[in-house]
Amino acid sequence: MIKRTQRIYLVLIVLLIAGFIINLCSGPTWFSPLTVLHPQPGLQAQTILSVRLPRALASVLVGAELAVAGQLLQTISRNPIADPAILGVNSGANLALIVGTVLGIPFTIRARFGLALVGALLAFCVVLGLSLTRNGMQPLRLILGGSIFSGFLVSVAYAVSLLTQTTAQYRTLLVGGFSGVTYDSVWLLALILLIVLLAIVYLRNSLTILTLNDQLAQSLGSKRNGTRVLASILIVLAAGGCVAVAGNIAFVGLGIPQCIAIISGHRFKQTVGQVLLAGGAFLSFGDALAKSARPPFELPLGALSAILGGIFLFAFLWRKQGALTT
Amino acid sequence: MKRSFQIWCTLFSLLFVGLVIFQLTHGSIHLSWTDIRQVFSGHGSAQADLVLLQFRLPQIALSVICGVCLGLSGAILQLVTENPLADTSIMGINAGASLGAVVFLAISHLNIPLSQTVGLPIFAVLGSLVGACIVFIQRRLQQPLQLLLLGIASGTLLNGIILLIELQLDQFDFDKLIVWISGDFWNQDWSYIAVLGGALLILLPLTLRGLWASDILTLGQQAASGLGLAVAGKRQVLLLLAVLLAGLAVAGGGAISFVGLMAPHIARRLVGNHGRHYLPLTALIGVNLILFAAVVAENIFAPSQLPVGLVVAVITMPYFVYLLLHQADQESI
Amino acid sequence: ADTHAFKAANGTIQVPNHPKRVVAGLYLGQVMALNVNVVGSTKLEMANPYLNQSKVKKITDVGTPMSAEAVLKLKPDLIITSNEADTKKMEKIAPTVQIPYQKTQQFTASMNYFSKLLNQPKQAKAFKQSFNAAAKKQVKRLEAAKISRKSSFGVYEMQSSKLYAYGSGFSRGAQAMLALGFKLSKPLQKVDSSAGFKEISVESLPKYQAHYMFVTTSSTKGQKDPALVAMKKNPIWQSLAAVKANRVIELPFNKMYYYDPFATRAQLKIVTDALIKANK
Amino acid sequence: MTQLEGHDLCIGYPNHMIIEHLNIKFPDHQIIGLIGPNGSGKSTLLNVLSGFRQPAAGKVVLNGQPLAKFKPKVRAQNIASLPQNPQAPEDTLVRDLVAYGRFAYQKPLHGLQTDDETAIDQALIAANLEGLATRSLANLSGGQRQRAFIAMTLAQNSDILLLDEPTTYLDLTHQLEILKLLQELNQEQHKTIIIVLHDLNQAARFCDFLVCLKDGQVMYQGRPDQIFTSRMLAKVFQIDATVAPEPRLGCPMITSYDTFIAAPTAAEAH
Amino acid sequence: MTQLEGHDLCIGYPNHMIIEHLNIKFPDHQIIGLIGPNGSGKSTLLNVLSGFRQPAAGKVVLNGQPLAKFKPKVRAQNIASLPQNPQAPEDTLVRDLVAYGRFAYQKPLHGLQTDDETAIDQALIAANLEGLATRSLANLSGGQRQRAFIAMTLAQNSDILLLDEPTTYLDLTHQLEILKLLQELNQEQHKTIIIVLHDLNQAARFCDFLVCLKDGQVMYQGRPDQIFTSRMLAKVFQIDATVAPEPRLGCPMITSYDTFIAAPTAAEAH
Ligand SMILES: Nc1ncnc2c1ncn2[C@@H]1O[C@H](COP(=O)(O)OP(=O)(O)OP(=O)(O)O)[C@@H](O)[C@H]1O
Ligand SMILES: Nc1ncnc2c1ncn2[C@@H]1O[C@H](COP(=O)(O)OP(=O)(O)OP(=O)(O)O)[C@@H](O)[C@H]1O
Ligand SMILES: [Mg+2]
Ligand SMILES: [Mg+2]
Repeated sequence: MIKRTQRIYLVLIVLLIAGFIINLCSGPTWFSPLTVLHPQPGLQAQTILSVRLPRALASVLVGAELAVAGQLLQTISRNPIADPAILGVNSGANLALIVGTVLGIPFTIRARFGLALVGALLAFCVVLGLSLTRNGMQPLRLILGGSIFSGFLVSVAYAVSLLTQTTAQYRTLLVGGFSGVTYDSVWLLALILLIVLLAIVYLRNSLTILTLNDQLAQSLGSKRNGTRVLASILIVLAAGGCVAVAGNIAFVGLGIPQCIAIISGHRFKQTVGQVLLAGGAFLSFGDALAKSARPPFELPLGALSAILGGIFLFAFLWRKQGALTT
Repeated sequence: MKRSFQIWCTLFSLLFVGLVIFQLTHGSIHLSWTDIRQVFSGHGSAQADLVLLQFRLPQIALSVICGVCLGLSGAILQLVTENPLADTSIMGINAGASLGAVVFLAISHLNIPLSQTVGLPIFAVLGSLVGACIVFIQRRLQQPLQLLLLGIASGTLLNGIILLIELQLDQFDFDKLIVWISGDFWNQDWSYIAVLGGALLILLPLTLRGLWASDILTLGQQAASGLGLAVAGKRQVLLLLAVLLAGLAVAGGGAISFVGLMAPHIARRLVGNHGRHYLPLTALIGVNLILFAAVVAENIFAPSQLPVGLVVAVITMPYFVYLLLHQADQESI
Repeated sequence: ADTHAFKAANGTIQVPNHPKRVVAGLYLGQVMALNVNVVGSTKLEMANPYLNQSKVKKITDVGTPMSAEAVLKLKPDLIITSNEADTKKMEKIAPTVQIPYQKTQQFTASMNYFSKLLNQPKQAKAFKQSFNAAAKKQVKRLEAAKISRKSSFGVYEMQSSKLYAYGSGFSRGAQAMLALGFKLSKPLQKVDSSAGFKEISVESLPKYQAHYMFVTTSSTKGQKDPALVAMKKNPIWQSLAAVKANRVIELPFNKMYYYDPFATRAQLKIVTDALIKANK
Repeated sequence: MTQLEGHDLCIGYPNHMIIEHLNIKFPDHQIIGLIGPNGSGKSTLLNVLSGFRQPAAGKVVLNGQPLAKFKPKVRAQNIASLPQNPQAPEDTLVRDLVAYGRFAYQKPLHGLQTDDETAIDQALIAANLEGLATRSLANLSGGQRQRAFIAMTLAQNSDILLLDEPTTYLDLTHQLEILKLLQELNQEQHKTIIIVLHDLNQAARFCDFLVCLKDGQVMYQGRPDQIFTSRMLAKVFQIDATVAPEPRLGCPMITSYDTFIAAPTAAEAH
Repeated sequence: MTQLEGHDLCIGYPNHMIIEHLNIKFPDHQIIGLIGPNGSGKSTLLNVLSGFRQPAAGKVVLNGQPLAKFKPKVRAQNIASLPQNPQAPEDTLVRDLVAYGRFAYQKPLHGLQTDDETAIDQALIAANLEGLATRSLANLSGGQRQRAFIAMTLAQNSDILLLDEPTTYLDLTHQLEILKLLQELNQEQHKTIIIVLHDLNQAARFCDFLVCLKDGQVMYQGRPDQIFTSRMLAKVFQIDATVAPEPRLGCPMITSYDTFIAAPTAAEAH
């Protein structure tokens, strides 16, 4: 078992490094890895340093954060198909950004992050509130309530943009992607990742125990609600940060933890590291594809990952037909 | 329950009549009773004729068609998935129908020999079938939860594709697409309405037949099978009907979500879980919801209008929240 | 008898020879430039600062999207729109022409098109003359300032932190520049002949650079767009020839967005002023 | 004559077979108890007998004809079955629930006919529920609920009844109530009743015939007084039990049981 | 000294009270059986004792202090409880599951310490699971699963164990296995074990003390040989039962039971 786990880690690390390097190399013009290591001083070096490096870093960070946010959500809701995007976090953040646009707030990364965070937090609180019953969080209610509520938020966001004639902005907001990422965003993402990691190390046992049913977890001495609230804050922080930097990128949060679950099981403590690595690797490959498939234009990463994610979910359900019980 | 069924039916019928009267008389142009009478007796002014016969009545007719289709389709989905929160928008059916419509609009530039009046409903229904293809690939519909998850998966996938098309095919209007996705009565020609109405008239008796004794499904698959119901077949038929009804509704009014969710919910709360009672009421409430949303959509920001689907989403949300909170005490959803 | 056939996107329509009451859901400026009486239009169109405000005040807002009944109330004899859903409804009220955006993007083509529709060749000719006169005046100023009109230009816009390159069809000064005799840079001509705009990455800017670069930003109202500020700090941006030589011209979005004849005529002066300022 | 048999049945889930080449005949007009350890395939077998699942091979034969050939409604007129945890909306009225049992006799889009009404009334009387007919399920106790579901299967007027652990979660009072109702039905209406039970004493007391499954195979079958022995209990359940006649009723009964101190010796087990 | 008591407990759901003004003391180091008809409030009471639900009024007292004052981890060090349907991901290894029992002793940022490992090993040995420690739950039988969960609660090293119908759905073999394990724990480690059981004979055999609930009130409590009588069974369960000593073990046992022909007369019931 230990050997197997180590092998998985090794593969994931190699994938992550490969993804990172390929992301650095790809762009409107392909630089060979050697060029990346020893660029000609001047424009080439500056391109790598000021355009590609922050972008590659951001894609790794966003991938890791979305994936771990998804896993946290799946753990606290005990539902394998929970995804921050399904739970209204993204649509809440989007609505806030639309409102910000309408109000004409200048979109510094901090302002974006603040707006996204507030929107995501409010939306998530509503969905969480809807899913709570006397006996704790009901997974199915969480998913369905979330889907419905985020549909509602999308409606409101569109109504707002329709009435204020800002449909063009609404449209560009829909598309997730990393063009124009700066070091400001990278620092923000890194800070979030640091917070999330520290919190996860602190909470790892409590989170692992949440995979048991409520009564059992309680009897083991876990502070279920406290843990859930903390985890929720982490989710909103991570998802909000990602929306602020990269817009909507569907299904990293759902697909990556599920991939890992198929390989390594559902236990939180044992798999969270793998989820982080895999998320980072996936998105750095995905972004490399988005920016180099049809150079010099950018493919919409948000749509790409939704399609990949949808297909993936299909395959996952297909495989797991018998074993799906919540 | 029978009593309350009769009472609520009467009340909602009255509400319907009230809404129709309001809709007929109000708008940018005010029509009096005499105007309306004159139009119906064939002596109306040209303007009153136009307003009544070309704008207001078609809208009401479409509201009725979409309301009935969406309400019943939602009720069927909730029955088959054994989940009171299922809805056409969750099951990927709306996304499929929208995709069908989007594809049709995209290829309509290629001069295909299909008029929009016929082509669009066909594509929307085909799309909804694609969206619900899971239902047909997935032969063993043993676990309702699986069905639900597959629905969500296909919805996400299709929405991703719609997004991609939205962003890639610049030559046609983003705004036009989003009207589809948020729901609006975009074509109010009588010929179009006749096609939809005809289709509904064909589907309704089939639906009635399909839903007869469907209460037995609420007992669970094993018990239903024990009572002599061919469960798998019944579920397939019902799902197919739900998909066709939803496709029809999307062709008429775009992807209006929430009606399919809310109408059966309200109906069941009012008259209980007996299909004989709540299903007819569901259709009636569906019609009322859409009609009310249409009235609001037209008048609240007049002369600007909102898509009907958006208004439905916004006005039913408080009730939805109330519903979830109210049910918080009970074990089930 | 007093109608003529007009080929629009929704088929061949019998249009009155001398429409007296036009509802223009879009293209308000184009219709007004031909001195035709407009009775109804939409908010966004009526916000156009380049139009004769006293005339605009008399126009009724018919809602976005247009409300059929509000239009009917105005008893129009011609309705102009750009989309199919509107067309479906409006056809029942009065002759309705659906005009796709693409037909109206180039100044001269657009003038000719609308002149045919509204049967106003004289008025069109008059407007073109005034436009050419205005262009000539600005060309003289450019010559006086020794600015060569052989240089290429490009139009760029920042939208929600994403950078777009435009062809000539979406105004932002491009029509004015063309009228002054400048040309789009080669790669942008390609964009122009396809979709008309594309999202590009900062990294590929060197490929899409032009001698003069017009930059607008749509995300903020009158404030500095942080995304634009960030781009300006980018070494790739700073390595562009136009940047080094100060030939990047930033213009306010709400002035450059409009593309009707009045706007284009006014933009002649705006871009000339900017060019002269940039060459100081 | 009604006769339910399984011929060479193979039943399984996608990955593994549970029951292989099982041949079984259920005697008519008796209460037949299906007993056996966890996972021995009792529920699986019952689901196949009721026609809910299809066997991978072999067939169930009813009155000499393969069950698969029956139309669902005709099958339901012959076999009524009740799963382990039957569910219905809480606001269903008892009478409406029982009326569902008539589904197999109704024509589409027709209401209840007079003979349906008669059958419903009789089922309510048989299950002792006349007084509760207009109550909703929400207002019933666990035992009454279970009786209402049994009444529903009675309204099916079938000769065969299949029940899977109908007494789980019920207290002793309610268990007794259900089992006595079944006994009455068997005696008065001569129904064939196949029932899964974990309480072996109850099985021995209320059943006329026991089928003991282990690992998907019939290990013992026969009258309780024939097969309900220490030896059988040792072999099937690995317990060291003393069996003696019940003082009042005379049926066999475990009077004392415990685990074996050591593994059962060959002599004890066979 | 550990002592679990309920003072003037009122427990209920929003619309109705289930238990009103209940005072109860659980004797230490004994196996205490909680019996009573369906809906009498057994599970409700257990959930309040374990701290999962809050009483509407009154308090649970542990070692002289109100339970509500305990921090969750400290409470878990004193009381371990196993709900009726414990669930865990299917891929959890038995040893990992048992290790969860040590949660109450772990500090954040620390892994398992040597005393944790010892406790886990002991729990595995006590539950007879040493051989299965590296198997995942998916590969266990129902009885083994239930034992794994019990081992988890054992690793909590608490003096009090609460179990709600731990034998439902299990066959006789597995029921016996679980109950004997509990008996052993009580005898060797002197744990106080409170257990809900529907099988009254098992309750009488394995419990040192019985608490009989009806309608949210304690109707009888005491040693089985004191309270396990025909009269009690008539009053609480309305059955006409004969109680005699179990031949081998001597504990009281229902040797025969039936419904009363008529309602029990006052003389019989009291
Ligand atoms: N849905 C399923 N998928 C795969 N295997 C299953 C499924 N349901 C049951 N099984 C397996 O089939 C075997 C027989 O199960 P079955 O439910 O028929 O046993 P049973 O005799 O009814 O047991 P119990 O006394 O516990 O009810 C068991 O080994 C079980 O693990
Ligand atoms: N979630 C709930 N909401 C409302 N009432 C409930 C709920 N759960 C239980 N009850 C009611 O509380 C009462 C006591 O239930 P409880 O589960 O404690 O009984 P019990 O003694 O454990 O019964 P059983 O032997 O059937 O397990 C019952 O009348 C039951 O209907
Ligand atoms: Mg079973
Ligand atoms: Mg209980």
